[in-house]
Amino acid sequence: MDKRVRSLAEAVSGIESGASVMIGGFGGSGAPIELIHALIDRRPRDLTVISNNAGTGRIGLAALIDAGLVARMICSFPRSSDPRAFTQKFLAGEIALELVPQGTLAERIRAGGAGIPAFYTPTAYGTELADGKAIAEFDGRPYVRERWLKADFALVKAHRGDPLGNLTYDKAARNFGPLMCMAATTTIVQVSHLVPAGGIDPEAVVTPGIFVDRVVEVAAPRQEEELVRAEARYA
Amino acid sequence: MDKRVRSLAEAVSGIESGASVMIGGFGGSGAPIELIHALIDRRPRDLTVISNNAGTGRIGLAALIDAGLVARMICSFPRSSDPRAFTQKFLAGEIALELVPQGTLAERIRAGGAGIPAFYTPTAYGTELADGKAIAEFDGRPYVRERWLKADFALVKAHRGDPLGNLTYDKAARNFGPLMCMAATTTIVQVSHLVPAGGIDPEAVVTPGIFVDRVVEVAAPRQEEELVRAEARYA
Amino acid sequence: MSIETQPDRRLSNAQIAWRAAQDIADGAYVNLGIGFPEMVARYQPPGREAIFHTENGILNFGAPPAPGAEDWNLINAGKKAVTLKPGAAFFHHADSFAMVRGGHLDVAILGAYQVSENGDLANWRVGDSGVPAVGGAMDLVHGARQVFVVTEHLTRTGEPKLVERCSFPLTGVACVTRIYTSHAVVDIAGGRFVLREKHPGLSFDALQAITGARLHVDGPVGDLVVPEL
Amino acid sequence: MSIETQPDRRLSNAQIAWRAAQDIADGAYVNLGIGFPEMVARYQPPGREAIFHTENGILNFGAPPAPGAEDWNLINAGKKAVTLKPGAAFFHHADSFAMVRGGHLDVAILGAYQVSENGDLANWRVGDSGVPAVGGAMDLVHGARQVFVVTEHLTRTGEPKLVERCSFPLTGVACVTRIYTSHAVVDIAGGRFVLREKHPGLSFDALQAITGARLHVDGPVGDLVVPEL
Repeated sequence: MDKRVRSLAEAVSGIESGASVMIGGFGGSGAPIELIHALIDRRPRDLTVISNNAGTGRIGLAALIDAGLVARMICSFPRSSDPRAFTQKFLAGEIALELVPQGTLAERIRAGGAGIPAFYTPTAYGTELADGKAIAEFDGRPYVRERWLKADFALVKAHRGDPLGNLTYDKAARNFGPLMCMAATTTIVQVSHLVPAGGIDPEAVVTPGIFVDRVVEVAAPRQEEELVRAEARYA
Repeated sequence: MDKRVRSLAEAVSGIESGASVMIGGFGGSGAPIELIHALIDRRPRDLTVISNNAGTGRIGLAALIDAGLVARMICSFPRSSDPRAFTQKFLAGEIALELVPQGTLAERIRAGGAGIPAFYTPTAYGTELADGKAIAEFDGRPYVRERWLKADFALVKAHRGDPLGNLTYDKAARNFGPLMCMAATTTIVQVSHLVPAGGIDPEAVVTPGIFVDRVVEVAAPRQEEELVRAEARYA
Repeated sequence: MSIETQPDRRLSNAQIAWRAAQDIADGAYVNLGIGFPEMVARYQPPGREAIFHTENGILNFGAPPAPGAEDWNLINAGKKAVTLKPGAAFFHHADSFAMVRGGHLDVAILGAYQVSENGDLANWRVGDSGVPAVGGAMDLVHGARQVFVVTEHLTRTGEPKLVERCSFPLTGVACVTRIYTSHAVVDIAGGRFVLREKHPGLSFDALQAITGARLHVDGPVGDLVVPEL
Repeated sequence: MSIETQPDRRLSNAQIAWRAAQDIADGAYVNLGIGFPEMVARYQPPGREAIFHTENGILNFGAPPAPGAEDWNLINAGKKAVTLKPGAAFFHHADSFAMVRGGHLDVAILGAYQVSENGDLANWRVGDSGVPAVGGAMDLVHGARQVFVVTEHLTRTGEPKLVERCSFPLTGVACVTRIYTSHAVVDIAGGRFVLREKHPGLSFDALQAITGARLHVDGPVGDLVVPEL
């Protein structure tokens, strides 16, 4: 059981046009910049991307969008300090948007990973984001029915990882990572520190390896926030 | 913010007759023996107990049942190496049983803690444990609708705890503990090691303190399995 | 009505935040919305310490770090760098919103475009143009035991923000429990605005005149007195 | 029919477990039911290593510890003490059943009272008396990509366990994918029993005679050959 792959290109192999891809991160924390750039290098088209935000600046998810590779975004907050890439495509009608409340987005992804095809939440009841959704009352209170979210691939950034795919994260960069690992057919993780099997305390494992398919070491990963402040560009 | 209480009696104060009580543990691992015995000392009656098993031997949950304090059990596996206490009450018609598949039990408790009033699962479809439950089809496959489970109190055994209620567990004694902490109005935890705030690495916290109301240190907790092998009795 | 131009009759945002902070109990679990609500953290009364939650997976974070000492993996929901207090915890987004939706937060504090007398909140979108973005607001309003709004009493163009019925898209239905404005403290109770405190420089009638729905009185109305900030 | 008394024509439980173990790929995630299915772990072919999951929150556990060295917080779903292999992980019950229900296990192996030709499984209860107990079986049969049953071909009283329709209470509907018995290996395909291997000492007709539903042949039928164990 060895899920290590040797290169970023190998890590993102098999992601073809039309694929759905979950991308971890909340703002810049947890954004798997190197995996995203390796994906851009492949130039798949018509991607559906599921991610909390829709990118910032000219790198990472924003660069993926800017390259015209994303047909549809499912996210909660497509705004950022520099949202040009998404905003331009959206206002030009070149990218579709499914807007999902953040907690519902997280729970739908978890449901996808946990085999729960639908659940009820109070969130968004009575708002336009519940339009067309089934409503049911429990104990006298109305709830909205939401469906699971799954994807063909997940791109996640973790802190430590072992060859079996066990993972830990760095502080608030954890965010959507553990959920997306559960919900994709093929989960691809870049780790800052690759350690041997047994190198992570079993008590400290955040994502058990069963949820992970490929692990690639990116020893000094770039941080989206810092790249944007430096006005970096994918090129 | 100091959730520490000084005694087991204080820890279980307020649990009155008719209360619903979640009790952590899977077999003997994670069974909060000292909290249960303190609860027996209070002699509340007509309790509803939610726990994976229904006790073993003459201590812990089995002793609670043997004392005639439990009117109703919600559990997945009311059998054990020495199931006399529950078996006798059940066959005498003195205790009601709601049998729930183990994964559904775990998910119902999590749903209670997460504000999800109902969800769909493939588990138990077509079996007698789905009798009377709503069925719905998603993507051509039938699913059973299940409701959340909440309780007035949870009794949980953890390994380390701080005054804010942050917790870690010991190996597979984790099991239902983190879920039950989420789903009870008042969560009461016995910890083997009480540490100062900051004594648990924020990355290693399994149950964040927001889910915990009272923490009591039981420095050398007894282990159910060992007590049963020693034929110990609550007295 | 030129109330906006009379600074002595309205609270600054800092003063609104200060007033809201007085109602947060010691040890309360609190989520502060992005922007204006974040100011509430600065004004915790002496001897009280709330525990702050941020949607992106931290409990018990503290003040911003010194400039240059930011760790961009240690941020709040507004993507601002924060620090940790002793006893902090990290968790993933599903656990974070279990805390929110599951009723584990004592208080959520949000901004508003409009609040209606039955507690409906509109705070995420004002029209159909531009890029819509919702974030965690729709979850927060249905999870916390108390949902506070901090807001100017009037829009910049002088329209009431407390209204009979919201005209902007809703964030949540019947969810707000208390409103702290530049002019008053108002509870939502039984589908009505109930005035609890008003700026002492303002008559009830003057306050009613700048409020878009009837203000009810049910018990004493205190003076909204705050320090210079 | 006296097949049960002819040990040369039936496999022992160890041999059934051995045969099932040959179908587990290297690196597969596997959950073994309590009791007989646990034996499968002993017979992993050389060079292959499955990763075992137990419902109570461990991935990658290993053999039992030496007597006296048990840690009763380190147990499997059968409450037996286990050890850890390098790269193990602990998790809570909701995450554990997310692995099960979410389709992350490659194989679940269970015992059976009855299996019907459409793959229904009955393995948790034989009547209305006594204390019912279900555990995780109903979850496991709907989560794993392959659901294997290991079982005697006949009950102790000589009744077929492979039947047209289960008479005992069901654990799951149309969930079993393959059955390893004391006499044969049978797939469930298209709502039919399809014979893949049979004990070489037994004719097809003799096997059909002790099977409660029609055995179909669809491709070659191999000899069920296993080592002495």
